[in-house]
This record gives sequence, structure tokens and C-alpha cells, in this order.
Amino acid sequence: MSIYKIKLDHFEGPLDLLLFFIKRDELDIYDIPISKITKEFLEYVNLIKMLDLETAGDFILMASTLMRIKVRMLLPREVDERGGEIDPRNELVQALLEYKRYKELTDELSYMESNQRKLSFRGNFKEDFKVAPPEFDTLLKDITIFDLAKVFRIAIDNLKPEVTHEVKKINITIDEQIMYILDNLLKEAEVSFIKLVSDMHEKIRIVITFIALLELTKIGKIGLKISDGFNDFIIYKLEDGSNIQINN
Amino acid sequence: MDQIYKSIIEALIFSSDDVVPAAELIKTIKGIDGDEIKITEEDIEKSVESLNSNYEQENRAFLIKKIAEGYIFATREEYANYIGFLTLEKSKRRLSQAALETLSIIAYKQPITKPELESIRGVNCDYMLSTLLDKKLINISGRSETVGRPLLYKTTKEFLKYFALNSLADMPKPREIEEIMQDEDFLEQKRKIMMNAIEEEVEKETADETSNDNEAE
Amino acid sequence: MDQIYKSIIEALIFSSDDVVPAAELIKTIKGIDGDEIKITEEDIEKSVESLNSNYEQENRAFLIKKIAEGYIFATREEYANYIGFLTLEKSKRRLSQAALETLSIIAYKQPITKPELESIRGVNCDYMLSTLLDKKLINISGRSETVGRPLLYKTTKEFLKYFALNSLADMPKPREIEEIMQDEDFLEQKRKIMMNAIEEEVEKETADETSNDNEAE
Repeated sequence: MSIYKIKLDHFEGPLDLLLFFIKRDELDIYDIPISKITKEFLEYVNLIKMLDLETAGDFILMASTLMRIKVRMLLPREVDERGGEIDPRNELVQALLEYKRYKELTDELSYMESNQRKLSFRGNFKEDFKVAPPEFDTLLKDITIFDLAKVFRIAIDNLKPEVTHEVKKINITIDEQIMYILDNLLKEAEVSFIKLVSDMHEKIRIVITFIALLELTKIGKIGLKISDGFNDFIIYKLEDGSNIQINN
Repeated sequence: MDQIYKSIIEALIFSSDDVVPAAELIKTIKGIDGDEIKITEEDIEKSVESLNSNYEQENRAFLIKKIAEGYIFATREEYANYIGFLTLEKSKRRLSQAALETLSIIAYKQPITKPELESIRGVNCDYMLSTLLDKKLINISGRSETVGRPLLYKTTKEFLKYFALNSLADMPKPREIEEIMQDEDFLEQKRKIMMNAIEEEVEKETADETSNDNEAE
Repeated sequence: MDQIYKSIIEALIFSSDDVVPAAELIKTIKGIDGDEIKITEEDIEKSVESLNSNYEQENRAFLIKKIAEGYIFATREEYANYIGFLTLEKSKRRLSQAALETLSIIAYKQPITKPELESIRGVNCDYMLSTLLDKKLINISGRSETVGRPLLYKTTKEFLKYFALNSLADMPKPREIEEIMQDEDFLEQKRKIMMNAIEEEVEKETADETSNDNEAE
């Protein structure tokens, strides 16, 4: 693991974390060593359990993207319409560069914000109520049916963003999911990830299961291998993991 | 008292959202520069007087007024009619916006009760309803069956006449408006793209007519 | 333009509780003194410049800023800490890094949909969007024509005011991607920033254990 002490919530997202690796190790962004970076990324994702799990989802999505790229790197390259080989990393590189561009602008905005905070606008305005209210006849002067319709739409639209967040508490722990995975591996020697999570309806449950997987991989209880399908992988039991205790 | 405090006093009275008592000004200055700073209410008063005589000399449009609770900036009387005009324009705009919004919701959601209307607008609508009733743009069409049986409002013939509509069915659908209401730039771009497409079409047609084996690029 | 209008312009901007566009100043002056008065936006701009150079000479604690295509009085920077003390920083909290990042993407790419925004940031943006909508820094500007017709977002006047910008054109220009790559200090300079941040983070961690409410909303 890295010699640097890093808290994951310091990063704005998975792209930010990847950019950090690239900067720290002085990697060529056009030639990212994908195995190395995937490994490191997964290590960090493993730390996510210290964080709120809403953030974890985005990191885990990136972990699966990295794993997919890693697999594609081993396969014969796809070719574009001009016959050139397509680097499986292209999309990721473009995303990283685009993100970096806005990251720089964010710094500038932050600087502008600090400057603006030093200004105070003039305060203390007492409106002069001696002025009579305007005659109603002038209020709807020159108004067309289009204006009317437009205003209606805006009034309705302004209602939409008021989303009420309903918090549904799902009691689920990493340890529980570790048991769940091990139970599955008792029945069968190998199980695919998709199959493992196929009955799960809540995103959070899948996320926790993934973390449990990483945990088990880390302590050497299970192994992971690539499945035939690009978006899946196989989990199998390791013999020598039996002496490792799971903290409960 | 240091001269710099005259400017600080000016800045503080200027930016405050309320009348500032002299004691607050002193507290602030000591809070930042330390308790050992010597500054009294009399110093404040003198600074304000000095500021005001600066403003007078320089013909500024404002001055600092001392009222019971403290200090406050105010514009000079001679500009009252200009300022009145500007604020009147502003309140006019606000009112006409409110009238339009109320009327539009009634038009599209009719018949509608006051509670429903208020929940959409997020503000009390008594004044707007009575004004619109007064002008006969809306009327009462009955009572709702819901709790409290509130009155139902709908638009009138007068409303149709006002907007030169034959019937309510002629009102634009919210969906149609949605399409029109894209950003100006977006519309402009869309127009350009469409114009280009039409031009290309026209060019192609003319080219097709003259020679039939002309490859279009 | 008559010299008297310089004072009237001063009075009008001074009395207004928000940014005043030049067009409104002209409308007000013509509304009171008659349509035949010759006064242009350029005259307004010159008057404001002249007022500002007066303030500078006279060492006033404030000046007129041009923000969001209009004019507003503001205090000079050097008094910020005194004003902050008096107003107790008025709940003037800074935006979080995530909010700034989201805003910068919306500002440059507007109008932009949530899916586009999320694909650039690589994270879910629901919470950020609702926070920024709440603060009126962004608004809904319509719907995109793409699949699902997602809502489009753009920045508001309040956004310009928050960053003291006259217009969006005053924002720093984003660099071309090629340019970012050629950057020698792409590795060096940013790493330093990162390392500093991490050190701070470690320091903060100990502080965090005692108080837990450092994040803005």
C-alpha cells in the first residue's frame, strides 16, 4: 500500500483519485499501466467502508470499468474505420483529461469566490412605501397567450426540483455479506458475481457485497477470475484461507 | 483616534443591514484591533460629522443620518422622485409577474381551489384572486368536494376575449411551450442547422435537375 | 449629458438593493425628465468611472462595481475583516469543493443535462444539483431533445453576483486538452498541491474528532 496517508473522502470522485495516482507516480496519461492502477484503485476502494456508501457506488463503478479495460488489454485490439487499433484506454484517458480541465477551472472559481467574499454590498434599504401601488390595468398590458403559457410552465417546473428524499434504512453489514458469499461457495466451488447479486434489489446491498468480496480477496479466502462475459467475473474458494478469522 | 478608523466606520455603516449603534462600531474595532484601542462614542460622532462634511463638499448624493438607535446611510431628498420612479417600476414588474403567474395556473388547472393554487405558487394569493375577480378575468364556478369545500375558480369569457382566443382548447399545450422555451442560443443553433439542411436540399435539387451524374459531396 | 445626471446615477445605484442595469437608469431618468433627454449606456458607464475615480481620490471605503451587466455599490476589500466581525460572517459559508466543481462544469457547458454533468464528474450529482438550485446559483432552462428529454441546467444572475462577474464572458477560459497535456508542471505543480492538501487533511483529522460539522451543507 501507499506510503501516503490518504483519506478517500478527500477526493471528489473516482476520476479525481485516478488523476492523483497519475500525478503521484508521474505516469504517462496516454499510456496508463492499467494492471497496476487497477490494483491500487481496488485497494483504495477497499477503504471505502470507512466512508458513506453513497460515495462508494461511484468508485465501485469505476473499479468495474478498470477491470473491463484490463481484460480488453489482453484481447486482440478492435480496429476503427481507418484500420487503426483502438486502445481500450482511450475513453478513460479522454474522461480524465476532460475532468482535469474542469478541476483547474474549479480552482479559479474558488479563487474568485475568496475575492468576492471580501466585498460587501451596501446594506440597509428601507423601501419607500409612500409610493402608491400601480393601477391594475397596466399590470397585464401587452401580455399574450404565449406569455401566459410560458409563465405556467415555469411555475410548474419550479416545483419539480423539490424532491423529497425518503431515507430507507437497510440494515446490512459487510460481515453479513461475507457470510453470504461463503455460504454460496459452500454449495458450489465457483459462482459468478452477477449470479451472486442477481436477487438483490437495492444498490447498496450490491455495493456492500462487492466490498465484502474485496475483503475476502484481501485476506486470501477467495480468488477472482475473469468470466467469459465482459461484465462479470467468477469468485472461487481458496483452500488455504481456512485459518483466517473473520472479525464479527 | 487614528484617521484610518474614519474609513472603517464608513465601511461598517455602509455595509450593515441595519442601523448601527455607536457601541457596535466600537466593539467591532476593538474586536479586530485589540481592546487597547482608544475609541469613544464621541470619536464616532466626530468621524461621522467629518464624513458628512466630506460628502457635502464633494456633492455626494448621500449622507449618514443619525437616528435614535445609531447610524444609517440615506440618499439626499432631491433625488427622491428618481428613486421613487425606480422602485415603482420594480414593484410594478413584481406585481404584474404575480398576476400573470396566478392567471396562468388558473387557466391551465381550472377549476382550481385557493389552497391548490397557493401550494403551486408557494405564496398567499388572496390579493391576486380578488384583483383578477374584480377585473372579471376569473370567476367562481362552485365548490370543491374536498375538506372545507373551498371555492373553485375558473377563467371567464372575458379572459378568452382578453387573449383573443375562441376557446380554452386553443391555449398552447404545456408541452408545446416546453419546446419553444429552449434557450435562445439553442433555438438559434437549431434554426441554423435547419436552414443549412434546407439550403443543401435546395442545392441538391437544382444540381440534380441540371446533371444527373453529379456526385453530391 | 448634463453633470447633474452623475449625481442622479449615484443616488439611484446607491438606493437600489440589487444590481441596477444601465437600461433601467436611463429609463428612470427619461421617465422623470422626459424622453428627449439624451443619455446612453456609454454615458452611464463614463459617469460610473468618474464617480469611482472620485471615490478613489477621496479615499472612500466603497466603490461601484459592474456585476451581472449592471451596477452595485460594494465596500473595498481592506475592510472585509471588520465587516465580517460586525455581521458575524452572516452565515456566509463557502461553497464546498464538490459544489464548485459542479458549478464550473455547468457554467462552461450550459445548458447541460444531469447525465452529461455526471459523465464528466464521474459521480452522481443529484444532491449537488438540488443544493445549487436551492441557492439559486443555477436554474432549469428547459429540456434537452435527447432520449428521456432530461432537464437542462444553466447558471443564474445570482451566480454572476456570487463570483462578482459582469458576464459569463469574464470567466477564465478553459484550456484545450492538448494544452493541459503539454504542461510540464502537470505532474509537478499539482502534486505539490495534493501533498499539501493531504497534510492538511491529516492535521484536520485530529481536529475532526472533536468537532464534526466542517462540511458546508
